[in-house]
Amino acid sequence: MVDISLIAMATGFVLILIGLYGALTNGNLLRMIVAFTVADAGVNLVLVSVGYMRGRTAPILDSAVPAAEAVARIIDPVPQALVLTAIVIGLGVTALMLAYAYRLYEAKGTLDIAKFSELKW
Amino acid sequence: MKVELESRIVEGPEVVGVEPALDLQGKALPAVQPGAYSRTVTLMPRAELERRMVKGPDGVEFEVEPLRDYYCEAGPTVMPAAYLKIVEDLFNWARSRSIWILGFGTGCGAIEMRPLMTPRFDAYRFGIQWRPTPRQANLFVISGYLSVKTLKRAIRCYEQMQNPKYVVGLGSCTINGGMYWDSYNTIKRLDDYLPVDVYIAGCMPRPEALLQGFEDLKKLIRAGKAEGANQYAERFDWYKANQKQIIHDWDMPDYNW
Amino acid sequence: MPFDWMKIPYALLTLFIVFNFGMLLNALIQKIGARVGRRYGVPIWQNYADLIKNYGLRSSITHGVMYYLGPVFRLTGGVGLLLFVPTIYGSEMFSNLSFAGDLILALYFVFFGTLGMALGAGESGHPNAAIGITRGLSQVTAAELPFALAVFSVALQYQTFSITDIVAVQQAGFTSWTLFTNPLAVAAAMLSFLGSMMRPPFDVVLAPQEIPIGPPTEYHSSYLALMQTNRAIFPIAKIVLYMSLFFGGAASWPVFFLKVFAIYMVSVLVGVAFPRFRVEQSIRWFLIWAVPLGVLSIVLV
Amino acid sequence: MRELYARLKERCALGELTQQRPNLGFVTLPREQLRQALTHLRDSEGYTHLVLLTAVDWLEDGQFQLTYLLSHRTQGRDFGLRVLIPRMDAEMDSIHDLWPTAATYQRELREMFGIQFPGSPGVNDDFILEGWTGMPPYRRDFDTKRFSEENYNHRPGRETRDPTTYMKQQLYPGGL
Amino acid sequence: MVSALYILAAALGAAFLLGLLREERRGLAYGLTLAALGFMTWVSATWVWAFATTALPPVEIFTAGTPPPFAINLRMGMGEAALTLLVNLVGLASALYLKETLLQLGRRAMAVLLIAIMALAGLILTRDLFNLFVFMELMAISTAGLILLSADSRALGAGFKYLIVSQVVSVLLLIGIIFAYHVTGTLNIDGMAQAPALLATGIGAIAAFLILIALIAELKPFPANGWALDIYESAHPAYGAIFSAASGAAVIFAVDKVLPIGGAAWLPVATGVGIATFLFSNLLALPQTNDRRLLGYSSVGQIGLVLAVVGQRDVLGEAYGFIAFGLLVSNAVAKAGLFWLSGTIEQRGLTAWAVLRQRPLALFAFVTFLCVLVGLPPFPGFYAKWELARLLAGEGRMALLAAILLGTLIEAGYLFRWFGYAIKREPEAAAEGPRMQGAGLATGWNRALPIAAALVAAWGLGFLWGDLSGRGNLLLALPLLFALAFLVLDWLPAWVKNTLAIGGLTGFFLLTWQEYDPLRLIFAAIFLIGGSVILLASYETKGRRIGFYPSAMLMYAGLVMLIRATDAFGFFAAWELLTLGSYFLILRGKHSEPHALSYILFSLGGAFAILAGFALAGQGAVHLPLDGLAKVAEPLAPWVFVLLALGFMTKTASVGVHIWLPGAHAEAETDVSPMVSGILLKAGLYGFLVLLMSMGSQRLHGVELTHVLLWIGALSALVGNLMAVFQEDAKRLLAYSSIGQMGYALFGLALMNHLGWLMAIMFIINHYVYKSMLFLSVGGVAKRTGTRDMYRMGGLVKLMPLSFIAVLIGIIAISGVPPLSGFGGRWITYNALLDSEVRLPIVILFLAGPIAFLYLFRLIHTVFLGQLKDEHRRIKEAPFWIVLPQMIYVAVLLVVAVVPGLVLRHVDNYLDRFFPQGGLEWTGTVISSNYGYWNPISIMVIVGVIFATLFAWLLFVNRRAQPVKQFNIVFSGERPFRPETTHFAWNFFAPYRKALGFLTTPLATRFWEGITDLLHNAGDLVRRLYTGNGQTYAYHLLAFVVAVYLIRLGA
Repeated sequence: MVDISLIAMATGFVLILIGLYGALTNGNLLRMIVAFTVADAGVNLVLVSVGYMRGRTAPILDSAVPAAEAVARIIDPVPQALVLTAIVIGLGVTALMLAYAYRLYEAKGTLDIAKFSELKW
Repeated sequence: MKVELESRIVEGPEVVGVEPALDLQGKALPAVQPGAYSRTVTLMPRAELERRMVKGPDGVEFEVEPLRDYYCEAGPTVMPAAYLKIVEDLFNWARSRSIWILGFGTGCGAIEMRPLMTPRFDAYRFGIQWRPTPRQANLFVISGYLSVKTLKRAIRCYEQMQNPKYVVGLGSCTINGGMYWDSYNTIKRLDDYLPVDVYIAGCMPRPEALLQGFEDLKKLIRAGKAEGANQYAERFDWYKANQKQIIHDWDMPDYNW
Repeated sequence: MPFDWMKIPYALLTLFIVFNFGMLLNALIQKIGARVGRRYGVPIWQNYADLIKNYGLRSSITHGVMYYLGPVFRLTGGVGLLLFVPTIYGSEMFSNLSFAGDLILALYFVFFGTLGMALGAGESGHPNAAIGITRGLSQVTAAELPFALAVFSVALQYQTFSITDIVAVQQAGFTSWTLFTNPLAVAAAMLSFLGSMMRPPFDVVLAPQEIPIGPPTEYHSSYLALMQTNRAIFPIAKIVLYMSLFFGGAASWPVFFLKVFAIYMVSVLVGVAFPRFRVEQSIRWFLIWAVPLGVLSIVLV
Repeated sequence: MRELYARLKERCALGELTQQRPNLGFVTLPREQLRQALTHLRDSEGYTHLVLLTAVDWLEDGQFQLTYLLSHRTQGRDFGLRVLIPRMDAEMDSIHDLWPTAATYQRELREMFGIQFPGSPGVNDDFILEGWTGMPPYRRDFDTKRFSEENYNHRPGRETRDPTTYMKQQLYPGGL
Repeated sequence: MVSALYILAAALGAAFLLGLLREERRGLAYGLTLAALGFMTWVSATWVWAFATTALPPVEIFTAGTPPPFAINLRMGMGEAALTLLVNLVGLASALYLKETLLQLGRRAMAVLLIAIMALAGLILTRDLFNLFVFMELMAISTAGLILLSADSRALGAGFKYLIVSQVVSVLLLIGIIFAYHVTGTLNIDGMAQAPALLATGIGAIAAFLILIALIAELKPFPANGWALDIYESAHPAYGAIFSAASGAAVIFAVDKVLPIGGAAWLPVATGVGIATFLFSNLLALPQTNDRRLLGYSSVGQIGLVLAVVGQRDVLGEAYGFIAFGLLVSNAVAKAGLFWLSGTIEQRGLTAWAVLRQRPLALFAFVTFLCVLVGLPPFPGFYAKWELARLLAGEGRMALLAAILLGTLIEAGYLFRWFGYAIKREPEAAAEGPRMQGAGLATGWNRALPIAAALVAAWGLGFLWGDLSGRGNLLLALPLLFALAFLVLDWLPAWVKNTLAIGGLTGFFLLTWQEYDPLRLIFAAIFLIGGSVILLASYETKGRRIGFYPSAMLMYAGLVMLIRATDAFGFFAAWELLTLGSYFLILRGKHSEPHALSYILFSLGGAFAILAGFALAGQGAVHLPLDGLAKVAEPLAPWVFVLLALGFMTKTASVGVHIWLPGAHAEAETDVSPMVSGILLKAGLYGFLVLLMSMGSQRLHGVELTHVLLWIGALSALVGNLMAVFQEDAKRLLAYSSIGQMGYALFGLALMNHLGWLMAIMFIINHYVYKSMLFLSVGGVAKRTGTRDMYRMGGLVKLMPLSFIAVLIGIIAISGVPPLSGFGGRWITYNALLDSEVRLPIVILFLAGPIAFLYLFRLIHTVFLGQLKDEHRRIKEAPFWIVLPQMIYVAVLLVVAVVPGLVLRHVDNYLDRFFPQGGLEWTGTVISSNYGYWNPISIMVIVGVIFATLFAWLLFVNRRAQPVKQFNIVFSGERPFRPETTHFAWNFFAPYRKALGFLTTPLATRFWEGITDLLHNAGDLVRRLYTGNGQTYAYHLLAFVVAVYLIRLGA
């Protein structure tokens, strides 16, 4: 039986590739942002899947998982922490990109990335 | 009348009444002449000899007067012979043995000078040779007719030769105009303009005649009688007046050093 | 070093002999040229008459200081060159002032007169003078090269720059002349000699009809006389150099006269037979024909 | 030559053809058509060389006759165009733009005949006569003898002999 | 000491506080921002001070109270402290610089700025990989925010492109981090580095690859760096400063930290990527016309260079920090300064920087930054480069060294071209009416202050690096200090400075002359006393002559330091100093901009060859005494010889590398031409002397290298002389003649025998004297006539007799005609030739000899003889101060002509040390060799007597001569028309051109032009890669990643 973490990881990578492919092939700013969001999701999925251990529980120390047993019962908490941070950061970046896209559209009335190439060479 | 660019000739519209002219046979030409010449020409000084204002590299303007600034203004002086008679005799001997002719053929007579260099006549054996520059020559052979235009050059060349210097007039044209006696443009008497030592008559004189003429010149030199240069200096004003009488556009200093 | 004052009259004696020899020789050369053209030619004393006449001219002009000094430079160059080279081998009397320097001094002193003359002619302001000088200088750069190479080859051969020493080696006999021991160098030098004698085919510098005799076109009277004096001395002085380096030198005056005459005749013979080269033609001629000989001579020596 | 004349006649109003030699002909034409004819001859007929440009003074008719002589180099033919212009205030169009050498001829004609060529380069510069102010000497109403007598010193005693009689006397003193 | 954590805390806290403030309280907000940045700066400064003064070990900071891997830890060490100080300082200064913008945009912008600085500091401090990622994302976000500070609307696009790239990078980084963590079980960088085996294979290797490539991608490697260039071009210059100086430094430090986890295999990758980036960025910068984009290319390149150095850490050992930091701070200081400067300039073209001419101090800052960037002494980059070269050569990594030097040369090319524009060109926008003072410049104290700070920092760091180098601080060298003092004294009138300068030069000579051996004494005398004599002519210039004295004295300082140098470092430093000084001097000429550029390029190229040569010779040894060159062993020695000789040849302008000289010498000012010709050229000969003295002759592939030099010398003599013949410009003629003369001297040295060297020395002395004299004389004439074209002059002999005498004497001396001193040179030459085995080059030398006559005669004839022109009729003699040195030279030439032994005898004796055979004999007045003899006094007397006698005779015969004027010449019966048409001067040697003109085909010029065109066109072509499309940039990035991966696989 295939490990769920592997499935998750594979899905994650597929998402990343889809995301990157989308970002690299779509000229529309919004589509690119969406594509990057997809890729971000994929990354996050991979992150989580790496930290996953079969049969263990979330690394939340509460009554269900006393601190003393934590090491044996919870999954690796670090990726969890990382993924949380990464999600936050991804959110920030996505928001910033959207803001940029908005202002770019305001400036030129288009969302085509190829139109924003005054700076070159 | 329109003045051409850079032209030194200004033409006026004045109509001159023309007297009845004679043609070459002496017959009177028709009195009423359709299309008589109706222009007069005023001579202007040559542009390059005119005074001009010039700006120096430092921005200061000043006047340049070419005839004064570019030419020596001094006149010719009579040059005394050597103090010692014996030295002057030696010099006269050397002068007579070393006659350097200016290579300037003024007219058709120049063609008779060429044979002198050939084996047939070989003037070199008499100490005669040709120099390309008046500075080094001391004999000026006016070889034939002299047009007014050439006279100007001849005067310059003569004045640029060094004292003592000799002039030989070659052919009838230099004596009385010869076959050009009625020409509007050749001089008739060379000795009005330059001090002539020897005339060689003929039209043309043969090389033998030339050699004979040179021998006569040598005798004059040896005898100390060929003082044309000093004569020119002495009677400079007379010569100059004669020259200027026919050279209307005198465009050089009075004496060309 | 104590100076031997007797050298001065001796040197003047040499000068006197060479001057008269040169005057006569020049006339003789003219006469030979005339005879080639089936003319009678000038009298043998013609040059004296010309010289006296020019000194005796009453008037002269001057264009400025350098113009005035030009002929002085020229004649100083000639006289100096003559006196810096020992004329007669083995004779204390006619070793002149050669104590001042060796072959190289003579080689470079040649230019002294040229330079002064060029400056003097330049100050005359006459364009033909400048044109003549440019031609002369241009030609000299190519014409002197084979000579310089030949001289160097000879110096290499004898391992000395002392003219006396070079002559001494050649005095051993007819076959020890450089002409036979180093023929390539002599050939190069003699070709160069043609170029330096201002005779056809290398006389475009003077070109009387084209640029009325070029550099001296403004010179006359006593200036010209000084230059004529130089014309009697300078070629001889130069030939003395050739004679000493290549043709065994001269141990006595008769040999001297003979050899100088013979060497001079080389340029005359060529001169009467060939028409004039343009400057660039003569430069190419020297570079193509004479320089390789010189190069070979220093490589093979 | 006839063909040439015929061809030229199609373009310009020509006078009669005067054929002096098989390879030399002259024709007179109006002044206005000269340039056209010259251009045609030069560019289409091969008469590329301007041999000379000269003038004849027809004093009695009050006209100058200008002759433009052209040459065909390869065929060895010459063709002259003649133009008559009035003597009074004589003026002619310059053709220095067709043949640069024409400028020199025109300069000479200006000096010797007083014919003006406006626009020709240097046409008013001295050519032979430096400082000449009077009537141009080649005009037939110019009296050269009188000019000479008035302007130059003459050496007295000059005789004029008729060469034929003089030589007869010299060679055959006894008479024939 | 305050914990380093407060750096981050202060920024964060202030950013939060800013959020609490009301929008209107902008002044307060701005004060708060400045305070926070000031505090951060202070903290890092205290740390730097602590590390610098005490042997403090690096301090670890555990954020959660536990050591890693259980918590994030930070580290504060010397490097971290210094870099945070740098980042904070740049941040503070930029905040100051941005005053108007920040006040206008309000607290949010300030908060973003604080966050950006905090992120950079964090990037430097953290030792945790994920934390690193977080800081990088913070940096990205804040960067994207700060880009919007710009008024340039195009910045929006640039920001978005950046975000795209940073998204890709973050994907790569995150995946890498998580798998690295997965493999090693830790996120601590040091922890990972300690488990290299885990990261060497399989997933670990890929993880390490992803981490490193992501970080490297942040460094803007070629070609994945189009986005960065767009940012540089469009962002606010203050942000450009941060982006270049701070971000670059922080990320490169991060890479340096993380690199160990990849293991040693990653070092070559870093080097490769770095050097490729360095080379290509500089290449692509060549065709740039936008100043900020140019700076961007340069920044990218410099970071690439540091990355390459990072990759070489394995061989650099202890010097690693010194080198890497040296390069890093050089770039940081210079770029920050330049970006700030660019903010004061309104137009964007390179020529727009000409407005800086209105502010000498700003101009000084500009040139300082350029020198810092190129790594010229006395700045840190110079020391760093020296050490780098030394160590690289010691390890045999010559290819890398060559690449670095080539890149630097290209960089110097476009930077100095830019400087030339700024000094010489008119600003492009000059069309709109008269220019106002300060037009095109936006200044203010808040802008000036950061620039001034960068300026001070540049010099301070120069001093610091000099101290750290352990080689003697250049900034403490007396000559250099003397030269720099003139910077401070520049407000004085010129004559005061001139007196000071002359006093300084002569004084220094008097103080030190006993320390030199005879050879060096000659050079010292030429440099110092000779320099003083030429400086006499400088009294002629009135006013203050801003910039002249510092430049001139810098050159003299370099020259003096050159002869005083005992080791390779000192020699090289002096070489660069004199090059720099002379470059500024040459640049002062009216039309000298392109020539000065080619001069500095050839000189720097030569200098780099010298650097490489010394490095190769030293084989990594810390100190290389100059005479240590003699000990260099066989396989290396010839290469060292070739490199050094190449370097020196650029200075002596030997054929092939001579093309800079004519323009540079001809276009220089009147008194500068003799300096750069008579004096500066001798530096190259001195180099050759040192080289040949210590290394002797070497064989490479069986070719005797001195023979090659012989040929080069002879060909230089020929080509120089021949080119001189065809010049119309008097000063160009003299300049070409210098090439020829230097050829002679080189030939003499390369003969490698006693007399050959003596000849070279003679040429060195003579050339100094007569070339200085001629340049002054011609300069004086040019000053009076207002032209340098000889055909426009003529007939000046009567009006300028003294100048004429100088030229006359000079000509006789050069041409070697007895009795003047030139003859001695020829005499020795012939004897030297006879002494040697050389044959064929002699032919060329002999051919060159008489050609000198041609140009010399042309010089004197067309200027002084012939026909005087209308407009020159009232010309006066050259000014007194220009004539005075000429007369001194005339006297010297006459004295040397009569008693050459005065100098030569000592040199002759001294040379016995090197060549015991073949010296000269000095008996009484006679000088004799093995082959001949020569008596200068006799010659002088004999020639004098003959001349005087004949002159007297002529005077007697010719006493009645009539002086005439210039048109009284026989002119074939005609009268000269005008002087212009009578003066034969133009194309003077037309027949010679017909015969030998083909030899003057400018092959060398074509060759070098071909190379520069090739570089330029290549740069122009390659930069089309950057299409401006953000997506393309992402492709570039992926392609870069894949390419590096494949290369890694292949390796």
